[in-house]
Amino acid sequence: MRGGAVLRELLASLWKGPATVRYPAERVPVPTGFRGRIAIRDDACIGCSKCALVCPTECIDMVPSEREVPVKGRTIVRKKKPEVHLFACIRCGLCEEYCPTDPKAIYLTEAFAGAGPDKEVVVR
Amino acid sequence: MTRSAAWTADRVSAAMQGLGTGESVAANRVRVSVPAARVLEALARTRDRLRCDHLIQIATVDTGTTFELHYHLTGAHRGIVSIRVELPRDAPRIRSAHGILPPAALYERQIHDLFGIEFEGHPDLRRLILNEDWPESEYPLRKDWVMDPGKSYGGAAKEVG
Amino acid sequence: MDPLGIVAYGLLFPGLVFLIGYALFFEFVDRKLAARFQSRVGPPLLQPFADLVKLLSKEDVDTEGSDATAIRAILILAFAAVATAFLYVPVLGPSPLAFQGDLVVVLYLFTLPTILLFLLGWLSRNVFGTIGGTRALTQLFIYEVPLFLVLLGPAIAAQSWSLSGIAEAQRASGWAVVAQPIGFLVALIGLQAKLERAPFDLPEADTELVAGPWTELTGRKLAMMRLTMDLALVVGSGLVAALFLGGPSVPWVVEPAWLAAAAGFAAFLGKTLGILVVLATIRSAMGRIRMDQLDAFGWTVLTGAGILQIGLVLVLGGGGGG
Amino acid sequence: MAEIVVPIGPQHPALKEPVNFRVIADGETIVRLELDISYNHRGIEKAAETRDFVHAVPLLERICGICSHSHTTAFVQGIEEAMRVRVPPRARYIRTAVAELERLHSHLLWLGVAAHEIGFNTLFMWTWRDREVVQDLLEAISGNRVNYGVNEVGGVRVDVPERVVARAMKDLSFLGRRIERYGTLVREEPTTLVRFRGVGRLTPDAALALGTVGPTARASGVPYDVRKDDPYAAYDDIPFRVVTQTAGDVFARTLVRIGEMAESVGIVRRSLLDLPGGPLKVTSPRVAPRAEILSRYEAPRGELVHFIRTNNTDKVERLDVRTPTLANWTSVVSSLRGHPLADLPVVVAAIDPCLSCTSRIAIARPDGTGTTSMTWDELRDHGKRYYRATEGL
Repeated sequence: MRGGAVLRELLASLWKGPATVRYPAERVPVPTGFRGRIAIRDDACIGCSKCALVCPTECIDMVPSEREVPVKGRTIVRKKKPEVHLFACIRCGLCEEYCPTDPKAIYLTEAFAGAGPDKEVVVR
Repeated sequence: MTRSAAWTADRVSAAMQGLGTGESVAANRVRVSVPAARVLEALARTRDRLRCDHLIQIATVDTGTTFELHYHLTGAHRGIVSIRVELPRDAPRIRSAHGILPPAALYERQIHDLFGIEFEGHPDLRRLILNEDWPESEYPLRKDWVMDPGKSYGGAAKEVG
Repeated sequence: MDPLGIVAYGLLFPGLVFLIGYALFFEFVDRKLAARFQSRVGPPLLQPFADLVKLLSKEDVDTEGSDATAIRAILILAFAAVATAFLYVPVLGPSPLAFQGDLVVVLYLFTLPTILLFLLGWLSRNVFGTIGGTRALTQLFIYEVPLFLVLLGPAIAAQSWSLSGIAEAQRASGWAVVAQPIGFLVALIGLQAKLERAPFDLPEADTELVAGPWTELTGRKLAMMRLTMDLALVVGSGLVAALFLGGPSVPWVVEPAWLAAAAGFAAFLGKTLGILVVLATIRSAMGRIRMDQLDAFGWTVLTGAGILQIGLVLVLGGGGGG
Repeated sequence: MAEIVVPIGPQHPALKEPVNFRVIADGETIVRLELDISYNHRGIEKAAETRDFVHAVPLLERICGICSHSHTTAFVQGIEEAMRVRVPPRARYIRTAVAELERLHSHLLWLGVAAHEIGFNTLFMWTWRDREVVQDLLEAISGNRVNYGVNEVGGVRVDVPERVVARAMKDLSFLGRRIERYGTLVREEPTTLVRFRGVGRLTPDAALALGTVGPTARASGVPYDVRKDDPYAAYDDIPFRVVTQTAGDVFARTLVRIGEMAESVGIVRRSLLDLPGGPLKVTSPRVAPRAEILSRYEAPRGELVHFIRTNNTDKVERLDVRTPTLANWTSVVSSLRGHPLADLPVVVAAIDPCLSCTSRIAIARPDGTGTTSMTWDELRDHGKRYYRATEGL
């Protein structure tokens, strides 16, 4: 019958049941390497402001912040640290890529949900 | 279909006798600079003698002193011919190529809107890209164009606060 | 039946209240089935009721310059037509209001909403409404002939013009669908076209005409029209069930009267839901055809099959049945 | 019926993107069509001139949501050509894999939208359900479903480890089966056949004359495909077939796109299995020498062109982007003449317009007396006279 394929497909979909992921009850498994919400490791940051320079949307501001941090075996006193306007961040990951520290002082977590009421939220 | 090795500068120069000489600018691309007044002739020759039936793009460059129009064409031979034309910055004018290459009408409308280059013989050079209330004779893609704070450029007013 | 009983029959049980409830349930089954065919979850049971209530509470906008009173009158008329048609559809057993010729009344009342939909589109002074309305009318002319032709088949076979009578006759002569399979198929397709469901949803083709005649309907008006269309779905499947599947009758004899009525009612529910499942499957399996294609399909295939079926009935049936 | 003007769009249930048609219809048949598309012109070309190459890539990625990888690949390949930078083979293979995955989900999206245009919403739901598999795979590879951020000048930023390749193979075989099923579905389903076949027909020379590109042109038998004509990334090393049809109608374009999807599955599988070792990128100079590059790319909708002019700085002097949909608009407007209104969404959807890629307008006016074929100029002059008369320009 000409419409056979359609009918078979209809019944298959009926049999398999809905493909909907009923968020938030069910969650889509987030793959590793997913570029989610940004986070800052204050103790690792050496204040070089590379992240602020590379950010395409310029949503990273360097704010004054004195702190002793280890750099190649020595400890130095850094002068500033990054602050990110969360809702201007497009999660491109360039800041993490250009950050010279290890472990990374600024990195994207795998936090999937990103909505929030306050547009001016700043991540420190 | 490897890259068309046969596509050499002198084949193009032969076809463009008296208009300009072909110079190879990439593995499969030859550029010919022709006087603006004879651009239609150059395009017609490209289409007929060099069998280019597909207009890839009309690129526009504002070099600060002049406007450059680059007509890129290709055909079944997979080679690319770029016809380069220079226009003076004050009243830039050129014949519209829509007669030879119909899609040119579309690209010319965009160039007219953003660069202010006049295309003589174009049937319908009405506003194309910019919003209806964009001030007349302001061409944003020109290097020397600066946003005049006094004027409104249409669209939603800047979000307050 | 004493007058009080008639009123109760009309208003309460197999009448208005039951009809509206059953229509909403029909809409639920239709949407849920279509959803599950499309790997979607689909609405909860009470969603159609919730939609109705929500629409009733929404603002009722009258388009400027349109004849608001006429539009309201049309809506009420359409709703009333379909509701009255249901009175003659046998639900428990033969309908107490049945009379010779109620089949013609049901068919007439059943056609009214489509013509009113055209008027609705025309009066709404909206370009989409006008085009949608004219499409509804053109579509009406196309499927009306084959549909009525085919619906008369069982009537001829059963030698009766009463819907309940025809249903009863099939108790003895067996379901008309056995003798008239083509008629049954054409009836289903015609019903799908009458209710403007895919592949025949041309009047309110959302991809071009926004919502056709429905475009300007809001709030209570939209609620009323949607409910009317749901009622029409119930009445339509009840009609086809009565004519081709023997209506509310069960093949074997059931002794006590009340049990017979209950069995009849169960049969009515089963058959109408069966028809609904078929209609919902068609709706999910098809795209929308164009007006000229509907024209071609309608006049050649549908009408041809209808005439063939009637010819067969006249020749084979030979006034037998009964 | 007098000629009536049916406004369709810019906000319209059929077209998910801001395009406005002023359709002048005589009863049901379309007499004339005026199309206005420039509703979301964002001045990306102007903005690109003020950004260095690192910042330009995220900007260009957002020209279009469905073909974001196309724009960044075309751009970085142009800059790499200007800087004479040799991108390592592993990067070229990953770029090809992501490019074909993008074509896959773009065509699946299109198949669903085309089905929706004719009211066949079930196919829309099925195709978009299966498209999630491609999106999730892209998310696993690049970390994001839409703006993959795979490209940068000199190579790629993401690697495809062994476990992702294994997962990809599983997904690809599932997708292969699904695409094959859609092939039969489209050929068998009566209403799709009836609504697609013979609609919006475009002859080969009309396709060429009107400058159509991509599947729209290939469905009319014009075998142009930048992946073969001007190979980039790893298309030289990976065998694949350019899918063409001859009928040139919406149905032929459907078959071309389904065929291309099958080819894409093959290319992605090949490019991931033969993924060469080695670095992901080379450090490239900050500044690009004075150069003029015409970077071409076969986007899902057709030939995408980035004309890049660099002038010994870290920014482009000029970036002129010609998107595939711009090239296809001319053919839509002229092939819609004489069609019933119901076909407008289908024919428009058939070129798979990507409005965010383009913002252009085209006007075509037949003189309405019969369907004599008018030369392009007559058609335009008629329009000008009529336009001036009615709009009192």
